[in-house]
Amino acid sequence: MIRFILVRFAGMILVVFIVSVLTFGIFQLAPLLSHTSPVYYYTGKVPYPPGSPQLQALIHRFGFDQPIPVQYWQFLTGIFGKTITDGTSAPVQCPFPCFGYSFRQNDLVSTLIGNAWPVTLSLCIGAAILWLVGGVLVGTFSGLKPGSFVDRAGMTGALAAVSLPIFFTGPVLLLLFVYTLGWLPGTGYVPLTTDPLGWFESMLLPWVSLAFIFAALYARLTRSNMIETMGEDYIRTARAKGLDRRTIVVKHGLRAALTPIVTIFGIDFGTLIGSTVITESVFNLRGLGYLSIQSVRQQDLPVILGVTIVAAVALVIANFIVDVLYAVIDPRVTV
Amino acid sequence: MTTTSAAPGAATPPAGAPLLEVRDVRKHFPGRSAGLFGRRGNPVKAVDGVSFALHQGETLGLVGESGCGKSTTGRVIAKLIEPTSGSIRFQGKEIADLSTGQMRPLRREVQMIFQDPYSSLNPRHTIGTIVGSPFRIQGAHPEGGIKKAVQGLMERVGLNPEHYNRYPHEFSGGQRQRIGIARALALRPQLIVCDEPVSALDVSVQAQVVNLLEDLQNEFGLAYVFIAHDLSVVRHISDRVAVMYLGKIMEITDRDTLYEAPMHPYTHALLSAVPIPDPTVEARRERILLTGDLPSPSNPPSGCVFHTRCPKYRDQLSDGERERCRTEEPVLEDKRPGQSVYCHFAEVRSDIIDGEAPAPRSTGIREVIRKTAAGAPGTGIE
Amino acid sequence: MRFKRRTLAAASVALAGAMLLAGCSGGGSKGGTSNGSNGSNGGSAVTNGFSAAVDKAINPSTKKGGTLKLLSSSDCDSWDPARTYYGWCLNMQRVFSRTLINYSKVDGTKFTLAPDLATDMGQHNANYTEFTYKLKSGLKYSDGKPITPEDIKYAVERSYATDVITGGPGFYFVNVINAPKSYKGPYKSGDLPASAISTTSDSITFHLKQPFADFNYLLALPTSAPVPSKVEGGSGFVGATYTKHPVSSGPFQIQSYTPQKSIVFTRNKYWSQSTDTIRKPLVDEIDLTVDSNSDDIDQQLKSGAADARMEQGVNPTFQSAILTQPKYKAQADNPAGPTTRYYAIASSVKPLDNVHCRRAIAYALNKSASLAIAGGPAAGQIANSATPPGIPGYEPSYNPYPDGKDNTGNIPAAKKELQQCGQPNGFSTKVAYATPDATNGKGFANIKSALGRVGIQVTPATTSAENYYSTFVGSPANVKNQGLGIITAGWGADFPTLYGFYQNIVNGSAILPEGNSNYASINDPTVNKILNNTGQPVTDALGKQLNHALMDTAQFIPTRYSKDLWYRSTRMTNVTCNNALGFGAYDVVNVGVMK
Amino acid sequence: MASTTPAPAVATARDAELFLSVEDLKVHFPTEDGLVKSVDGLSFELRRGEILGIVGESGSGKSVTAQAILGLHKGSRARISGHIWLDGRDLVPLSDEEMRGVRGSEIAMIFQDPLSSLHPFYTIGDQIAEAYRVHNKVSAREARARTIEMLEKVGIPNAPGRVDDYPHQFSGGMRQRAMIAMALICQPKLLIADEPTTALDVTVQAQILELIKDLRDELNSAVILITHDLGVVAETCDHVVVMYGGQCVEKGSVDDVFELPEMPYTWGLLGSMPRMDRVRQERLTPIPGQPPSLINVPTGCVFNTRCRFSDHVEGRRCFTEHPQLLPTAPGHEVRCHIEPEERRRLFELEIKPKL
Repeated sequence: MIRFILVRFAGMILVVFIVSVLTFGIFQLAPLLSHTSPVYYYTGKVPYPPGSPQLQALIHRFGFDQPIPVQYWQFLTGIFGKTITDGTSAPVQCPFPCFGYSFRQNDLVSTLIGNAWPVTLSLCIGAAILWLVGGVLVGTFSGLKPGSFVDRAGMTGALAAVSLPIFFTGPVLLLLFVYTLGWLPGTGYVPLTTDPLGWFESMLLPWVSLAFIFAALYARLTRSNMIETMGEDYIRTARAKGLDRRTIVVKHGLRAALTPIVTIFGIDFGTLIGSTVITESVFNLRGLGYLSIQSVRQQDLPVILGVTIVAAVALVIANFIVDVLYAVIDPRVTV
Repeated sequence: MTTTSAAPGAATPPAGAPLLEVRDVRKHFPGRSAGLFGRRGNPVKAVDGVSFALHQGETLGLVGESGCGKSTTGRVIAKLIEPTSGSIRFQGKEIADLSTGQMRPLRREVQMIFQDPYSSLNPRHTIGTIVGSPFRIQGAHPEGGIKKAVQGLMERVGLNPEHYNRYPHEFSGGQRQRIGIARALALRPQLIVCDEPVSALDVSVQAQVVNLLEDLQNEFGLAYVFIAHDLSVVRHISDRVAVMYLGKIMEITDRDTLYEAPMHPYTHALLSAVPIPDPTVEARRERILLTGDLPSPSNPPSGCVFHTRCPKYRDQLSDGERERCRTEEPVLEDKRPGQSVYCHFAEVRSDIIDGEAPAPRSTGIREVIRKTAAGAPGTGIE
Repeated sequence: MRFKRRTLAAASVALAGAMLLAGCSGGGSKGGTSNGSNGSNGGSAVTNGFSAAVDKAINPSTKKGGTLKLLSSSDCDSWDPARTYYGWCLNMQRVFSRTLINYSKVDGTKFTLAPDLATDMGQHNANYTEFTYKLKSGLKYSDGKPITPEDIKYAVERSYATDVITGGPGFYFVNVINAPKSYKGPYKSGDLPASAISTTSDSITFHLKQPFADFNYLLALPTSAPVPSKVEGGSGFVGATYTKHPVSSGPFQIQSYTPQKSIVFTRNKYWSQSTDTIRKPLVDEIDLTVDSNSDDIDQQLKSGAADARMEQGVNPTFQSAILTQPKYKAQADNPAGPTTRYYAIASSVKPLDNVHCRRAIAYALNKSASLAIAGGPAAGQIANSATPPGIPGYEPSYNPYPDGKDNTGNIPAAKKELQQCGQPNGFSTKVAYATPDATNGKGFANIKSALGRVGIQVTPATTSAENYYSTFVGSPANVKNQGLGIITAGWGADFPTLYGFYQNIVNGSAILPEGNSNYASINDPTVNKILNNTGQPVTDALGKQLNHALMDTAQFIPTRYSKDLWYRSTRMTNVTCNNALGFGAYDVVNVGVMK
Repeated sequence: MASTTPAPAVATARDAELFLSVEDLKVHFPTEDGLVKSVDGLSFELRRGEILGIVGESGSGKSVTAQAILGLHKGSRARISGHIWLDGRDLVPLSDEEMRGVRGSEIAMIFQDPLSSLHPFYTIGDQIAEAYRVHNKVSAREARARTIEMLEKVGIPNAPGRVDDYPHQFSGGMRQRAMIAMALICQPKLLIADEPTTALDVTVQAQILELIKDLRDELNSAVILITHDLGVVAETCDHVVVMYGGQCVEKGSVDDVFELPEMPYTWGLLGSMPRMDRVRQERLTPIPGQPPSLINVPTGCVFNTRCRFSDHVEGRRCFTEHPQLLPTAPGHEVRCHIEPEERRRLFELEIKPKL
């Protein structure tokens, strides 16, 4: 087990490293390919002419004059902490994990991410709970009686739900519950620590609309797993033992049917951390997704890198937890 | 492995050079890695020094418990997997270390039939496509076109040629196995490795398929390596039989000798375990029960690999003899003409199958033998 | 202000992922048809009505107190007065930043300047190279410290630190102030010598290296708003980070600011009405909330939960509701500001080196269809010449290339020009535009079919919005190499003078090898002369002269003066549009609220 | 564990009354293609201490019969009629919930593939203990002790150490022993073993069959052993039911049926098997053709499509008249239109020499 964890940990670091190299590379190469430089995004309306001292000064300030590998190396070593100075303000200490400084937003990337991740985490965890509970419930009842009314209703609903994108469901929910009925306050994030009820109210619709599409997928998945599992020989054995139906379904059926879902859930959840862009935009949440899209728009390389790495780490950690969890759930898997 | 220059059990070979000559073939799979620093575990010795020869038109039966390495041996012979070491000569040509590309011309000569006919057939291909695929893969152009050849094959194995465009799921288990046979037969091979070809079939269908295999052998002069755990079927179809245990051949000899005068204690146990569909015979038969499970092929016992479960070792041998079994590995060698046995204390027994020994003999194994006759004392489970 | 800057914020994030990276191609707002006129409203004392606030403050009131609630789909590029360049952010700066000179009238099309921190409009020498201003007495920052001439000098010095103070229009000062070439701003080079800017205890004198008659307009940009010398916003808020904590000199101060989320202004108790003739603040508090969901913004406007949207006009869906439903329409304004959409015709691309071929294009265009695609009358009015309303020389009656009564094109005239050009059967060239395109390619389809009528065949040449202005059409070499004959472009004035509108886009002596805003490399001696002669005040006559000369080259073919549709809540008082800076967004500093 | 195998006569004397009596059992499944008559009018009896073998090919209805006795079809769309008298109580009308109390405690079942029949995620011990606790109000500790005891009884070495193993950690034979332990932990009066050794090696098969016999002796249970292997029947069973097409075509004591089988299908089964105890035949004698569709069962004799001896019956009775299962000797019943003497003559002359 320890060996497994160490090996996986090394693998995780490698993955994150590769992701960072690729991200760094893409955002360095893309401007080169189009014969421009990210520096132009900092220069205002009328760019300084090439070769002008102003442009050179800017290029130097952002480190774009360094060879790309050097820039990357500085970024990499900087993760463990460095001091950042722009020559005007007092030097800023950038402790681990330091992803550098966003000159666009004039803040440490880690601060920006630190402000954003509680939002995204709130969003993802709440939505995950909703979609797991909803999806598994619907899927289980559907899967227990395939072809029944419950099944057909559930699966029709699921089909409809997977076909509805968040940028449709989100505004519709807003229109209904906020603008028309006025049951919920408007958009925007309320921190959990300051106002738990407000937090819940502010997150409810984002949770629902994000969970909607996933719940549908999980319902379908649970259903097919359930149908398959309930046909397994060991379910027949459980019946032959004289177990009651609830025990058979919950203890023997669900346990096996949900195991593959754990894997998918882990990956979905990990992926979600870095990809709630649309939900965050619709509901005006300042999470990682919004931060990432905003930084891409502004070509804010340090933030892009930071968010990408955080998203990669989240995904890798989720994968790792899934693997460990899987070994715990399924004794056949040895680690 | 062998001290004799000829392959063991080949003391009474049919005339002529063997079609297939397997010598000291080993297949070791890498062990699971263990420990913090990733040391490799012991390799799994699935096949550990197997030698035999097979002539044209001959059938060699390979029997043994699951995990004894008989299927791996079959796959190594068919070159579906590469042997770790050893020599495989086919028609006098060494093929053990041929690459996939070099093997291609020989592929048509060696075919394989599998146990589960359904899972070895692509469900999205029609029967015509499946049976015709060897022609296409080998780029062969049979006279009259592939379709005609395929329909001829289908007819030959007892399938309706009009079912050319049907899919595997439309056929029963026995018919699917016929499809597999037709596919194997397409390129007129010299040798077919049959891996449990009838194990999944009902007895009446099994009989049909066994008869078909025999007919095809007579018609085309095929040689078979017939892998099965059903000793009755193996007896019916084989000319010679090899009994395998933990990747090694325990005993190899011609069919009649093996079933009538087996020498290895493991052969005795195997044969005694096969139920006979005759209550009268069953009532008088001895059942030699093996204790415990198969040892791990990655960590086989020292000395004779069978000694941990050997009834003879347990009940009949003296301490000194046991010491020999534990420390000295026997060699597969001719104990009687044409009968090679891997045992220090091989001994003919003729009472295994029908419970009646031709000649009275004394055994000290009363305790491990159970008679199903009423009133006989039992010894417990194992 | 270039459209790119403004509309960067306009990307409607709610639409889809693909749209997220778009939004920089200069797409104006779209809308339905409108038969309401803009401009004058007859002067009657209506309290609301369509476009009532375009040229005057409506709902006059002296009621004080309350909170003004504003929305935007994005945060400002910067709250540092020296670094902001978005039109709506320049507008927001009026709330808390004062400058020596400022706009006293921003509505309508004629804008006026007035002394703000200065006691009068300043003194200048005869050749406009020396400007001296005296500060009013009793001026204080929100921390109670006095505002000194040194602070204004310091603010200008900051613009020289081009590596730190990025983004704003500070280059205007850098271009005109007589500073040593080696000067790199206060962080590296210390103070500017007195030969550049000299101060006394209550006055400041700017020394220019060349005459610049429009200097007061430069001062009206927030760029020179005073920044406490050396200490700026306090520890941790110096230079690049000043944006997080700018010090207020105006009637409001920043109470709290969460980037990308919200900014709250409360009254600056050290500001005194007696020193300020431009602003008459009424509300106690101004909240600006960033809401990434553009539709949500419109919903809040509709419901009255918010008073106004600052960064752009309303969304297309709300726009059509406004134009079709009287109750909404009465709350909307559709002002015209100094912005022109046009095609730059590159003379470096053959056969467009021939003026007749360019004129053929000017005649053959279908401006009427262009306007319809852009959203109809609410999106602007057809432009017959280059100079937009609000810029000296605006001349609606001037139409050198008459294109028919219905503005659908003048085919005979175009064919005649083609004859003269020696291309009687037309020619082929490319139309450059950025993708994704706000009109989904309809704009291109229109020009293709319009020019096709006279045999001019066009093919599209596109690139991403990010690169479009900087390197695609901003590089004369690329324009020539790729043969980008017709370049889609738009421009809004930084300040309402000829120089402020035209300097970057048509002055042939300021062409840059990259990041060039004179996409067609227009190099007309008359135009250059007028723009380079900055030593004379702006006059209408000069403006007309430039306009005529520019139109003569047929390298700048305007299609429309663009407009936005803005929506105001019923409870706002004293509300009017800021056409000078905010593209028509409401001038919120003087707004009060009822209830 | 040492015990003796009682002779059938002794068992009958000890517990003479019928323990299980299946009367005219029908299990029909409505499907889209038609009504599948998996079991169609099956009757047999079983006394305590007896082992009944049910043989037949795939699709003959053996497993469906077993599952019907256990009531596993309850709650599905299967239509079940007839009677299953267990110790004087008819199981057919019982609800699924009522049947639940019978399953595991009175009737237990072991299945063909022990690996897939054990839940992969629970330990062997948990799964066995669960079977005990569902019918006995005992603490977890007691159940565990009982589980270990059972594992020892079925011959799992080091049972206390293996009780917390997972199924995949057991070998095939051990898994089947664990299944047997699970089945027997509540001391059921009837044990149904559905192909318990088919997936196992012959050596392990021998062990498992011995175990079943020993446990039968110890608990005096009745056992139904479902298999396709006539050798297993001959070795293990007291009585045998030969099924074909959902019907019983021959039943009787093992000695009678193997000594003098009278149904051509039974002949076919015996002739298809290669036998180690006879002189090797050059060719096996398979039953020609395919088993019948259970949707369109042939009129007349269900075996008529594959029977080589229908010309030994006058007219076309084999194809028109459904033969009755009639006694041919005491305790030996056969479903065939051929006259009993003719059947015996055919067997002696044509069949037996080829076996």
